[in-house]
Amino acid sequence: MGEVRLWPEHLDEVVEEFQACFDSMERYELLFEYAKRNPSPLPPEEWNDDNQVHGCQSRAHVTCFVDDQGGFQMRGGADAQIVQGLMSVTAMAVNGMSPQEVAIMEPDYAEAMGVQSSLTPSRANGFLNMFKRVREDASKLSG
Amino acid sequence: MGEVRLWPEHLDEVVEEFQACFDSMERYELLFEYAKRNPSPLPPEEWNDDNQVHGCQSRAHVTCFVDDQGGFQMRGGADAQIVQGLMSVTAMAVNGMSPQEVAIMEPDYAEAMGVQSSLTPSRANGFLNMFKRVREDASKLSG
Amino acid sequence: MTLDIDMIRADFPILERRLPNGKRLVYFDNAATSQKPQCVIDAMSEYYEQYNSNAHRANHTLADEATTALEGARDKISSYFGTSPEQMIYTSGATEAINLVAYGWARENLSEGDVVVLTEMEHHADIVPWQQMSVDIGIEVRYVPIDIESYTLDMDAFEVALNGASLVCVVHTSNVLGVRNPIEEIIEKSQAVGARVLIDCAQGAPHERINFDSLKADFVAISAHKMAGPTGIGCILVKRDAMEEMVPFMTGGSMIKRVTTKGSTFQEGHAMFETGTPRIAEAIGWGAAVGWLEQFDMEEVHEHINDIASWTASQMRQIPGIQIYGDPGRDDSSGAVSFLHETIQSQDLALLLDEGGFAVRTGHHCAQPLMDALGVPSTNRASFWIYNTMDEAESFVHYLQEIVDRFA
Amino acid sequence: MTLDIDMIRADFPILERRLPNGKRLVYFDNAATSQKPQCVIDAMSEYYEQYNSNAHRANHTLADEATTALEGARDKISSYFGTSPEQMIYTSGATEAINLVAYGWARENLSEGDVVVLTEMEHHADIVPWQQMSVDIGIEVRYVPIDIESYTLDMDAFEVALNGASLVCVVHTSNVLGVRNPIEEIIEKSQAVGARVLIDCAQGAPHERINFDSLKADFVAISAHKMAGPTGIGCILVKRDAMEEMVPFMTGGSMIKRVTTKGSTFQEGHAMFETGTPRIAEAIGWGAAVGWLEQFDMEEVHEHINDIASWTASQMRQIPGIQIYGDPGRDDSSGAVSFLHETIQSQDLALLLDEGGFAVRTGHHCAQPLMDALGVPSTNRASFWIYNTMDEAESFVHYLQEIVDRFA
Ligand SMILES: Cc1ncc(COP(=O)(O)O)c(C=O)c1O
Ligand SMILES: Cc1ncc(COP(=O)(O)O)c(C=O)c1O
Repeated sequence: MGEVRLWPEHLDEVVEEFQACFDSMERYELLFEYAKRNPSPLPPEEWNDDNQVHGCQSRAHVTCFVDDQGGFQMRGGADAQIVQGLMSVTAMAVNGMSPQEVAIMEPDYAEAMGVQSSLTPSRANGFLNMFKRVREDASKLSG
Repeated sequence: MGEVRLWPEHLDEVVEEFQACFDSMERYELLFEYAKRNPSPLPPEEWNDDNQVHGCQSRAHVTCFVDDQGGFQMRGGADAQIVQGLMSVTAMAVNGMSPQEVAIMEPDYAEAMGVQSSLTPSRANGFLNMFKRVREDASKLSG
Repeated sequence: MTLDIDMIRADFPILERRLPNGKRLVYFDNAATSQKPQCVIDAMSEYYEQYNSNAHRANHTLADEATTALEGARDKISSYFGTSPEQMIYTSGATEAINLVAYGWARENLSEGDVVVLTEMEHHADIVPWQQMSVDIGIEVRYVPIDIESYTLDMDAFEVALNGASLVCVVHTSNVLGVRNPIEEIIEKSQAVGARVLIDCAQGAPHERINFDSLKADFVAISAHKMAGPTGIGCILVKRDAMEEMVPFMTGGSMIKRVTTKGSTFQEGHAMFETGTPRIAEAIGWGAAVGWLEQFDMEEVHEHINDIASWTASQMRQIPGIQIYGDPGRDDSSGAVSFLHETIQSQDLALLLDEGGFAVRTGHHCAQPLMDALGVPSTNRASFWIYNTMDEAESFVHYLQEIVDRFA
Repeated sequence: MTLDIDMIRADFPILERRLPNGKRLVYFDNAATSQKPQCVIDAMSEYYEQYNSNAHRANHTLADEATTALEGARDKISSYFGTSPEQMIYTSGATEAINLVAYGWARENLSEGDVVVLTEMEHHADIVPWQQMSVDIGIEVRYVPIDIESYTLDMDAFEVALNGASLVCVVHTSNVLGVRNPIEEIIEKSQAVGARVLIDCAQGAPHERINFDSLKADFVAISAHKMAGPTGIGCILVKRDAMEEMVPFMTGGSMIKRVTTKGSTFQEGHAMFETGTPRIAEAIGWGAAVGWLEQFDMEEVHEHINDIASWTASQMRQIPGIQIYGDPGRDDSSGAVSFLHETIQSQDLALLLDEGGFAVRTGHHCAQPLMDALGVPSTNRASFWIYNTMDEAESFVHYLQEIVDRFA
């Protein structure tokens, strides 16, 4: 049995960057930076009821589609930078994967990044609901 | 200053009889006996809404009047023997006193009799409400 | 495995209690409320000492911990009752649970002339809300009588009463008689005529595992304090389609989506019925109680309790002047033994028993229509639970015999 | 005497708490719920460990002790609020208290077109019940606006709104702004036009001694958990003549005099509104909380809290980008400091503060109409209570400055 990969290889670098942080404040700083580096942002003008992620404490919006090459693409936006940063990382992870792969992916990378304190069950809603929404969309797009 | 009497002298004997009991079961037995010796019982046929003592857990009824000699008289009846026994003792205490005296009397004799466990604040309702009712009636009859 | 009652008793600090007169407490008032194991008491103290915080919208650690514990308790409790957390609405107890059905479901779905079927053995909590609706909006309330020979519901009368019924409300187990009603049959027959069914499981839940989803009742009312949990909490379990027919009852924070001065929109599902600061400590305590109960096979527990009750009743029947109301000898009977002595009045008997350390309940047990049917104003009731022992029962029978000898 | 805060803090085990990241807890979320002193936690444990029993109809020792403690708590709490036990009805909290006024008083005494006056700074608990009545029976709801310069009620608008009003519902102290409203004036003017007045004292009671009888409000709603008491309990205080106008709300056991299959009669006074097994442990805990609070002069407590709040707000104003909502510098302001940073979003700020051990609340605080008036979706809110210290406030200001330096 080969090595089980918990996230796509190209995310290793990002995860390692977070793991190298000195403390959680540094990790938050890094998330704030990643918030600005979203590879496929969804600007506030496009936020609407349909693409809203429910159960978040802050506003978060996500739309997903399949590009010309058959690669999954997510566009996301959130008013909280921490959620937005996690969205950027997620987009970096999933963009270009096959929808089938995304549909069964687990959010292990977030845990590995060491952002636990923003991921406790009740607070994680922002991130986890966003992640679930992405997976559901991927599942539909696999159909 | 003379001795302060907490109950009429003629009740001393009754109180002492209770104090001489070996234990509370004996005291209860004695109360059951006194229940049968009510000097002025109010038979169940005469029980009605007007003479009902409220706040008792069992039924208790009391009527009071002033006799030809100007003496206060209470008639009482209850379905529980313990309440009925305390009623008998109370009637023995107050019957014949002046309504003015009864109106300011305290129920110390019951405590002295050692029937505390049937006299704790919430259970005492039966007895205490009956006693209060007698005192109120006495107060009205003093008017 | 058989129950190790000594080990069970060791979990309950109160069972070591001595009364002011030096007598050891013998607690036979379990149908009124059960005692609480130390782990339940500790779970609540720990909450207050370590992570007390208002729940929801949790943006700090304590609030997050409190929310996790609160929702964790909901998961645990709903799963104990064989259903999903979405089907459970926290209330202050069975009484509020039934009122929630009256205000939140019946008021929206019933109107003048609609029929609600009750039974003569209901607790006041399952009578007065329906009588009030009858006064307010003119529903018709029917009472299924009991057969006072067998102390069971008259099922023929039940079938007649069902005619045209919209709602059937039946107690799972009578708090006075210990009788367990044939609720499966009642649910099936009621739903067959299109009626919704509410089962009052205040007494049922401490004595058998309630499996809400397989029971298929529309509403099940439960109190925590009768099943090792704290005061101040209970729940109503609601079937999905019944919940969809419900409208808000109490309103305020949490149950809303958006409030403006123009009007408000509400949460969906169970969240629409929970408003205000949650009963956080209480939910955590109840969760711990359910965790504690989960270690036992409730059928064994029932058998243990039933053994004590049926033995006690059989012994009591031999004491002159004692009359038992109910049939504790039946296998499905649940640990309540109601009785009266023919000459020692019930309040007197209660005080005399208390003198011996025996805590029994005395009165109408919030079931006056049942008292009327039995032709008595009140009864004495000894009710047993998991931590009671045959030794306690023996000493009770003994002491009762003594009292009767002395005071009758 | 001045308050000995170290001694006060020693009563609260949770204040020793360290968060998982090792930081010492600094609890600034008191407007959401206060912490509990050990004596409150112990009073409840002691109840469960020593004398847990269902109350009322007490014919055994435990039931008697429980009833005595339950009623003793009512005496203590009502006397703390300057009124008699008969004027107090236990509820699960302020939210249920207000719902009780809606269902028990307003539904009987108001009808289509009758006017209920609210304010823009009400908590959802004091808005949604009235909106629901407006939907159900067509009452008119008016909102007194706030002056967003001074963050106080527009009292001219209030006088206009009063015209023809039947009921006026005003929050004593805003949970968002910390503003204390001129409730004495509001009560007087409302009653002068013949309106009944409900004061939501959920935030007021922890900060000043509420004297119900001299206040002369018709209804006062209070939650225990915000004033050192447990979750799951609160009360509505009701003036005698207002209570006489009320009809039963939730029904069932205890609130009845007699139940028959033909109909029922009810208890009178406060007993008509309390049904089901009482919140026994909770009442005992709240009684202990009130006993604990009684050792302090609430004016000194208020001054202590107000000092911290006004100092903190004045320091925060010097941090670039921070905006304060409310006027914590006012003498009558009550320890809530709502704020936002212009670029650091409120949820982010909350998590960053939590990382430093600071528990503040973030969101709309169940006051969306107020948020709308302020033109913001949410705020961060630091709220102080008796055990908070100037040291904590200093470290908070310091840490906030650091965060702003690093993340803005
Ligand atoms: C002003 C105000 N009113 C009412 C409430 C509701 O109190 P509870 O949630 O305890 O019912 C609160 C508490 O959040 C409040 O701050
Ligand atoms: C059968 C039954 N239903 C309802 C209730 C009411 O429960 P609670 O008082 O916990 O609301 C009880 C408890 O006395 C009961 O025995």
